[in-house]
Parts: sequence; C-alpha cells; structure tokens
Amino acid sequence: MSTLHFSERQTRQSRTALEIRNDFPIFERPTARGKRLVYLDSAATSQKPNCVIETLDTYYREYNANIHRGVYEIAALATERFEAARASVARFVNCAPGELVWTKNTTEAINLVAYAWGDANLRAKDVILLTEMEHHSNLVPWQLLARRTGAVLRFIPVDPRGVLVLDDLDRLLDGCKILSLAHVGNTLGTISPLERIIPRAHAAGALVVVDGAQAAPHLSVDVAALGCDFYAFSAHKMLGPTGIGALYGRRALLESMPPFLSGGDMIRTVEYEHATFNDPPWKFEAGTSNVADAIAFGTAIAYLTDVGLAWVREHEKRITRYALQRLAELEPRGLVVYGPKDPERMGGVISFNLADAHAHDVASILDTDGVCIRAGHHCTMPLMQRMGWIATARASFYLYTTEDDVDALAAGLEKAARIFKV
Amino acid sequence: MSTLHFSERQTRQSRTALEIRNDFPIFERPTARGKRLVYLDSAATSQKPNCVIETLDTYYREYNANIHRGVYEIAALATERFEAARASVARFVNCAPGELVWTKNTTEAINLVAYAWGDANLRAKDVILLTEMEHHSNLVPWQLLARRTGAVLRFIPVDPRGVLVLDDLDRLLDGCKILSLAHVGNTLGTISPLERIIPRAHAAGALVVVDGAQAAPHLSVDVAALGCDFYAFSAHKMLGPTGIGALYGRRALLESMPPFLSGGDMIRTVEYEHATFNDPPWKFEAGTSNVADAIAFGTAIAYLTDVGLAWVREHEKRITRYALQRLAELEPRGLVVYGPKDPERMGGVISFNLADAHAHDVASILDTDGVCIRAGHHCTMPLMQRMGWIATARASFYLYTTEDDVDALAAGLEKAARIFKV
Amino acid sequence: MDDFYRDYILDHYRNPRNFGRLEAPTVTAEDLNPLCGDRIRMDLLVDADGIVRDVRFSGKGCAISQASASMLTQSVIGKSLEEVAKLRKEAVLENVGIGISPTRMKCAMLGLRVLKSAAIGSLAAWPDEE
Amino acid sequence: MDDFYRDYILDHYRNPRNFGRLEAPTVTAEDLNPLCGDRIRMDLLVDADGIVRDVRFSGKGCAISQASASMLTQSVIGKSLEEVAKLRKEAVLENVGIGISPTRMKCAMLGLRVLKSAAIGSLAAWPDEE
Ligand SMILES: Cc1ncc(COP(=O)(O)O)c(C=O)c1O
Ligand SMILES: Cc1ncc(COP(=O)(O)O)c(C=O)c1O
Repeated sequence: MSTLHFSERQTRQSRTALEIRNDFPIFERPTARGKRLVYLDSAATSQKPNCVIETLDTYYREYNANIHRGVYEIAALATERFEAARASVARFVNCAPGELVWTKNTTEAINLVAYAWGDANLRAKDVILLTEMEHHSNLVPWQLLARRTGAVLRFIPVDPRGVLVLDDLDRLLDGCKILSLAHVGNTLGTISPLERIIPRAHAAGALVVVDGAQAAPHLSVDVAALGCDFYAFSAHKMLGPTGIGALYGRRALLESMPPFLSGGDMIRTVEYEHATFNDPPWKFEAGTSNVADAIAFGTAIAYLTDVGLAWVREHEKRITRYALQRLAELEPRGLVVYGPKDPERMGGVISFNLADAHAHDVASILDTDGVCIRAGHHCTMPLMQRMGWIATARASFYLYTTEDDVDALAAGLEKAARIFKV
Repeated sequence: MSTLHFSERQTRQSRTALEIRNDFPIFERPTARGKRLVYLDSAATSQKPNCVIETLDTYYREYNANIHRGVYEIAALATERFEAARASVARFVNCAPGELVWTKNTTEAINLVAYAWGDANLRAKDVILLTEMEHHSNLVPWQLLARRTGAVLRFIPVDPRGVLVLDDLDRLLDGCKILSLAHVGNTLGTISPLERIIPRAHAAGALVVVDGAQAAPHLSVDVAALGCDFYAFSAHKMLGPTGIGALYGRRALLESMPPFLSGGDMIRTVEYEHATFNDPPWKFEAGTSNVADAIAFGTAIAYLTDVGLAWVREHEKRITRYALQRLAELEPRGLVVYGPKDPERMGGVISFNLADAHAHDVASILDTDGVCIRAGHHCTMPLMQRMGWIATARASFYLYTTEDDVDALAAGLEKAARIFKV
Repeated sequence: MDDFYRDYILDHYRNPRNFGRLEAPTVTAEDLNPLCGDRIRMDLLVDADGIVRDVRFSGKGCAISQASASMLTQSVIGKSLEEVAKLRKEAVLENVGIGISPTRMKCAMLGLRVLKSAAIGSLAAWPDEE
Repeated sequence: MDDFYRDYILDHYRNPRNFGRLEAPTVTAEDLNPLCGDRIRMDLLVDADGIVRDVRFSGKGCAISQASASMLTQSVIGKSLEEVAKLRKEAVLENVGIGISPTRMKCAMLGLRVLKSAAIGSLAAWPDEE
C-alpha cells in the first residue's frame, strides 16, 4: 500500500525533477566506473544548469571588460549586466540593490560584518550570541573578533535532535550587541525559527546577522519580512558559480559602517594621506569585481525564480520524506539518522551513521557506485563534539534530486552494511 | 624610409600576434557599430583565450564539486586540479605551492598583508613606505592600517616623467617596517628598479610587498631572485578569469602571521571558544574557494608559459615603440605623451592627452570606431594631482596587440583632433 | 556619439557661461563624478522669496559635463529653489539636444546633481538613477 | 575501493592491535586529519639505544586510518627511532596490501605521520606529500 503510494508519487514528481536534470550537463556523463552520477552533496555545492555555464562563456567571448570606469561599448555592457545581476539577486531576497554587497562567498560576507561593523562597535564584555550548531564560517570570525575586542561569546543551545532551545533566550540576549545564526543548519538541516528570534534580539538591542548559506538556495527568503540586519549567502550553493556571494545589509548600517577591504573602485576621492569612500554597496567592493561570476549568479537566480522557490521547497520536502523512509528501513542494520527527522522543520539535509562503520568508509563505498555524499564534521566540529559524534555521513538534496537518487543511496548503504557485516 | 622599415617589421611581428589573436574569441566579433574591436585596455583587464574559457566550461560540465573534503570521484578530481593550478601559478613566479595563497584579486592580497601582518606588527610611529605612483589598491589599505595602528606613511617621490627618485631612499627607509610598491605602474607604465630597492629596504629592516598587478602579466617574475617578502597579482589581467588572484608570501612569514579571513576550510580544530589553524597557504583561504576560476587561472598560466614571457615582453616593447612613434606624429595637433617614453623602462602602458580635449571625450570618440582605451585617473588620483593632470587617456597593450591596433588608435586620435578642431 | 561633439557643445566647453564663483553665494554645493574624478561646484544667489538670482559654476571636466553644466546655469536664473530641486534629467538632455550614451550619462548629470544638491541642501541622487 | 574493505582490514578496525596508552611513554605524539577531524595518538617506549620497545596507539577514525595505524604498530617494535623517522608511505601501503584512492591517502597516512612526528620530535610532513 504505502509502497504503491510512493511509486505513484515518484512518477509524478520525478518527471519534473527529471526535466530539470536535463538542464544540468554534469548528469549526462557517467562516472569513471561507468555509473550514473548520484549527486547527494548539494549542501556542499550545487551543480550548475547550462544557462549559468553559458553566461560565463558568453561573457568571456563577447563582452569581457573591466566595469564602472570604461567608456567603451563592451565596458558599458559588462557594467550594465553586472549591476543588473545585483538587482536580480537583491530582488530575490527582497532588498534594494544598494543594500546588496558582492563578496566571494558567505564566509567573506560574515567576516565583512565582523571586521567592519564589529571592530567599530564592540567593546570589552559585550556579548556576541551564536548557536551551538553554527558552521565554522559563522563561528571563527566571531571568536577572532572577540579576541580583538574583548567581547565574549555565548551560545544558544541545541537539543539532541539539533533543534534550538530558546527557553533561555532572553537571558542569553542580555548584554548582547550582535546575534549571528544560521537560517538552516548545514549538518542537521534544522530550520531556525527566525520569526521568533529576531524580534526578541532586536528588543534586546542586538543586531541580527543571518547565515543564509543553506537557506537562500532552498527557501523563499525575504530579508524585509525577516527584519534581519545582515543576510549572507553564496552563489555556488544555489546553481551559481564558485567565487561569488552576497551580503545584504540594512542601508543605514552599510552607510554608517567603515569600509573593510579597501583599494580601487570603493573610493570617492583619494589623496596621499586620506581617502573618502563611495556609497554602499560599492564602498565594500574593493578592486576588480568578479564580474563574470556575478553576472552568472544573476542567471542562476533567474533560473531558480523560473522554477519557483515554492516548487523547490515542496520537491525537497518530498525527497526528504522519502529519504527518511528509505533510511528508516535500514535501522535493523544499525543505521541511525540524526536531526529533527521532520521535513517541515528541516532543509533537504540528512546526517546519519551506519552501525560502527565510519562515515568516511561509508562514503568511499558509496562512491564506487557513483553515489556522492559527504562524510566528516561538515565544518561544525563543536556541534559534533557536543553531540558525541566522531563524524557523520550526510546526504543533501536539491531541485534536481530524484527518488532514484535516494534509492541509489539506500542500495549503496545496504552494500556498505554487507561489507561491514552489520 | 622609416615607414618602410616599420611596415616590414609589422608584417613579421603581426603575424605572430595575429596567430595569437585567433585564440581569443572576442576578436572574432565586430562591435555594435560594425567596427573591428581594437582593445587597448589590457592594463584594466585582459581578454581570455579559448583554453581558459573552455576550462571553466569543462569544470562545470564534468567535475564541479567542493574540494578538500569530498571522498568521491569528482571531488577528488576538482581538488587535484585546484592544487595543480596552485602549483602552476607558484612555479610561474618561482615559489613553493605552500607560499601561494589564493585571493580574489590583487587588492584583497594587499589587504591581507595589511590586516594580518600589519595589525600584528605595526606600532605607533612605525613607517609604512609607499611611492607617489601607487594604485589606490596599494595606498588606501595602508592609510587605513596607519589609522588603526598610529603608523605613518611616507612616499618615494616620482619625477615628472613618472620615474622613482631614489636619492633620499635611505632617509625614507629610516624607521620603516614595511615598504609596498608597484613593480610596474599602471598609469605611466614605469618599471620600478626592484633589484636596487629591495636590498636597501631589507638592510633597513623593512619587509617589502610588491604590487605585481601590472608586472606578472608582462614580465618574467621570480620572487626568489627579487627577494621580496610578498608579491600580489590578479588572474584577470593575465588571461585568467575575474574573481581570482594570488599572494606570494615567504613561508616563514605566512607561518608566523595570524589568519585574516576565517571560517570553514582554514581551520585545524575548532571548539566553541577557540580554534587552531591549518598550515599555509590554506590558513588564509576561508570558505569555499573559487575552484573553477583557480583552475582556469592555471590554464592561463600554461598558455602564457607556452607563448613565453620573453616573447611577450619583446612584443610589447615593439608595440610600445611603434605607438610612441605614431603618437609623436600627433604632437603638432597638441598630443602630449606622459611617462618615461622609453620601452626598455616601461610596460606596455602609455598615458597621454590631446590638446585641451578631455580624456573622456577622446575615449568616447575612439569608441565610435571600436577603439577601447581608458580615460580618467586610473585609480591613481594622488599621482594625477601631483602631476597636475585632470585626467589622462591611457592605451595599454598585450600579447595580442598588433600594429594595426596602434594605427587604429592613431587614426581615432586624428579624428578626435578634427572634431575638437585642434 | 560623434554627434555629441557639435559646435555649440564645444563652444560651451571652451567658453563656459556663468563660469567662476560668486562673491557671496547664498548656497554652494560641490561634488565629483567618482568614476573619473571630475568636479563641479555651483554657487547660487537666492533672494528672500527663494528665487535664484545668480549662479556660477566652476570645476574641470569633460566637454559633456562642462557643456551640460554651462547650459544648465543659463536656464536656472529666475527659478525657485523648489523648481530647481525638482529638475529632472530631461532638462539636461533637452539642453544638450542629442543622445548621450549610458557610460557618459554621469558626466552629463554631474552639473544637475550638484545644482540639485545645492537647492536641496544635501547630496542629491544621481539624476539618471532616480 | 571495495577491495579495501577486506576482512583483515575490518578485523584491524574492530580489533586494533596495540590499542590504548602506555603508562610511561618515552615519547608521545598526536595529530589529526584536518579534513575529517579524525585523531590518532602514538605512545612509544624507547630504550637507551633508541630502539622502540613498545608502542600503543589510540584515537578514533575510519577503517582505513585505524587499520593502517594498527598494522603499523605491529611492524615498529625493534626498530630504531632513526628507522622510524625514515619510514616511507610504502611501508603503510605494503601493510594494507591494496590500492588507496588519493582522497583517502591522508586517512591511510595519519598513523604514520603521527609515528614519525613522535620519532622526529616535531610535526612530520604528510607522508603522501613528501
Ligand atoms: C598597479 C595595480 N595595482 C593594483 C591593481 C588592483 O588589481 P585588482 O583590481 O585586480 O585587485 C591594479 C589594477 O587595477 C593595478 O594596475
Ligand atoms: C551554514 C553554512 N554557513 C556558511 C557556509 C560557508 O559558505 P562558503 O563556503 O560558501 O563561504 C556554509 C557552507 O559551506 C554553510 O553550510
């Protein structure tokens, strides 16, 4: 009964995901061992549709030029497309183009806030509030900031399922100047209840930075509705190229902050001893921008918008639900799934372990069948230690993931169980 | 006589540059007005050969994956190519791969030194020595560092031809902790006599940072022979993609420096309150790297190496000599060339003005005939002011520049002279 | 674009009208085009009714920015500060009489931006980005 | 790669030889694989002639790193510190007896790196990068 139910749904839904897969050339090639590529590591980086790859190609073949200062034709075209891409990405998260700073990735975006806002505003004993499930990129910059300023770190705890425990939030927010947290956790997929957290942080006088690396690709993000002060994300996790990311910052904050990286293009006037700076967002963009990748990020956003974030989310919930079910079938072999296990409360990310087999070995065995998953600490070492895990295996999904992919994962895990005799 | 001489040489040499042009697809297309693209703005950014564009394409179509941590096949391949590209770029400037840090551009590379080395080592009244001809990217980061630390800036003067005046160097180096200067100036093309400057700076106890943005693409650079402590450059000016650059740093310095950007991938261990860091170069590479562009940078280096830097330099000298001669013919119309005017002592960069016509207007007129030059302050506002120039027009050359391009420039300038009635 | 360099544009470039400074301006604003560094300053003499009675501009720049500013000053005397603050980029484009490429729009708009900043009393947006 | 998970590898993984700590080690070293966070510690008992008399390893990790370390400890007793310091990656690869993919090389070499670090007295290079 339930099997039938699933296979029906599979047909309906896989057809759409299958259509989408046709736009992703990487799925056309078999692996070196002649297997179908089963890519379950989109939380690390997503694959790219043809249109994004072609945007890069066209840029370099037809109108590559340095932007902003060129008076000639291709420089004008490059500038126009570059700023149009900024406008698209800004629209995607519902902010003004002037509030959208290009960075190379989420990590740089968070560092920008920590250095530019942090050094100018934090004093000894001020509190920086994080959560126990943050990615290193949303932890180490704050540790270094704390060391530079004498500020102290506090952490919103997570329960054993990886869900934030908000009981003590007001106490934790006492003395807090800035709260920085993931919108969606990258190890367990937990979605943070930002709509409950942000107003309380603001009430306590803290700014809120959201690490959207795992959210912007999958959920419909509206920074105005969220009311956050900063929002950071990376193109490469959302169908765009490597080397480009973005930081949303509230206009008034961006205006009041000193610059971070400095040099060409971010200035207004320069004398030998002194410089004045351009308006945001350019004030924070020093040196030659990553023009090609920014424009291609715009194309990725257009593709995602065309598919529709609502469809993406529904699709990922279906796949997650199916994967949770397939993994549950392996429980007798010692498979343990971590995290909330509720597709409504998590992104398309599942961490697990298979009996006493180490996640690395499991991933290697899956690789021989073309199944790509991640194994290790997922850049959340403190969370791993807190949970008492050496490493986990992690499968993550995106709009091109099919139930066939999940079946391949389950088959690979059965094989691993056989090899490890569990 | 002299005309004959030139047309002979043109044939011999243009043939090779013409062959090279065939590798650059952008030259296949006419401009919107149906003109041949005459690209004389390579100092701003270079055009890209097919092999570089195809490297990006292949990466995204065949083996896009996050590096370093993936155990599966395409992640292994991406990691291998990424680190192989690092090794190629390191070999190109003659350093070890472990001394070559990826950055997004020259500007970030200089900021990295200013923040990581500067904040840890400079004290109030320490001297930062620059020159009067630096690009904003090698000036503003030091101004901000000086403001953070109380250090003071000094400048090696330039003479009216844009040549560094070293008479007072020892006095200027007194109390100096760090000297940062361009290898080749971007406005006037002046080549700095690093072999004379660096030993004296070291003797005075100062570190030396070289801004190689305009040198690495055109001269054979050997950081070991130069003996500099840091060397910064950008891929996009040397046939590579936008969004990637590199910083060479002496191993011992990179090891002793604290990290700059922090987050995923640059760590060794992370606990909630504390982190330890990976070895250089990874210690300075936070977050997901610009994998595709780094690999394509490697391809650009392979292409350049194949053509040969000696050929590139000789070619640019020939083109520069020819351009200086063609521009000299326009002197009666009020054309003034700035800078050393000696191809042996300058890179392929010529700044000039045409009578009382503003450089912007000249560039716009040239654009109508497909001739792309730059006009303005070239991110060297203080130099412009020092020289008393409002703006200059700048033509810059590279391995694909032909004498036909120079002729088109000369013809365009004659037209501008007619329009401006000079 | 060749179009742009008509005789009357070059005439305004070489012989800018209302060029210089006022001895006792009521308001003054100055700004630069961050792309090229060209600067323009505008001095206004405004009477008690808020009507512009005199104007001077100064600075250095390209033919497009200088001629646009020069022509703009000619049309501003007798206008109220409110009217000046509401001037749109079309005012400049009509003055210069021919098409301006997007890359040069900021040059053409520099004088207007400074003039509006003077009238508003704070930095005006770039008229081409309104 | 399936190859790798032979019975004797799994046996060493589940029943590591010389596992634990020495009560009074002469030298100790510990390190981790930065890629996955797996850690290994090696305790050596060295006599006056510089000969390894006893060895224990501890830590947690994948089958490859654990089995490699376990097998390595079996071959180390009786060797001089100089010999240990000179051990090459081939020593491990011969032990494990089958091919290791490049992505897992650091796992296989972790035990050796720690062992060599103990013998050298400072951090050893990754044996696969020598
Ligand atoms: C001499 C010099 N230094 C630094 C830079 C900055 O390079 P990038 O914009 O690639 O960071 C440039 C180029 O713009 C340059 O010409
Ligand atoms: C939750 C989270 N934050 C931050 C990052 C860092 O993103 P990037 O590596 O693109 O800077 C990642 C991804 O690695 C992530 O999953």
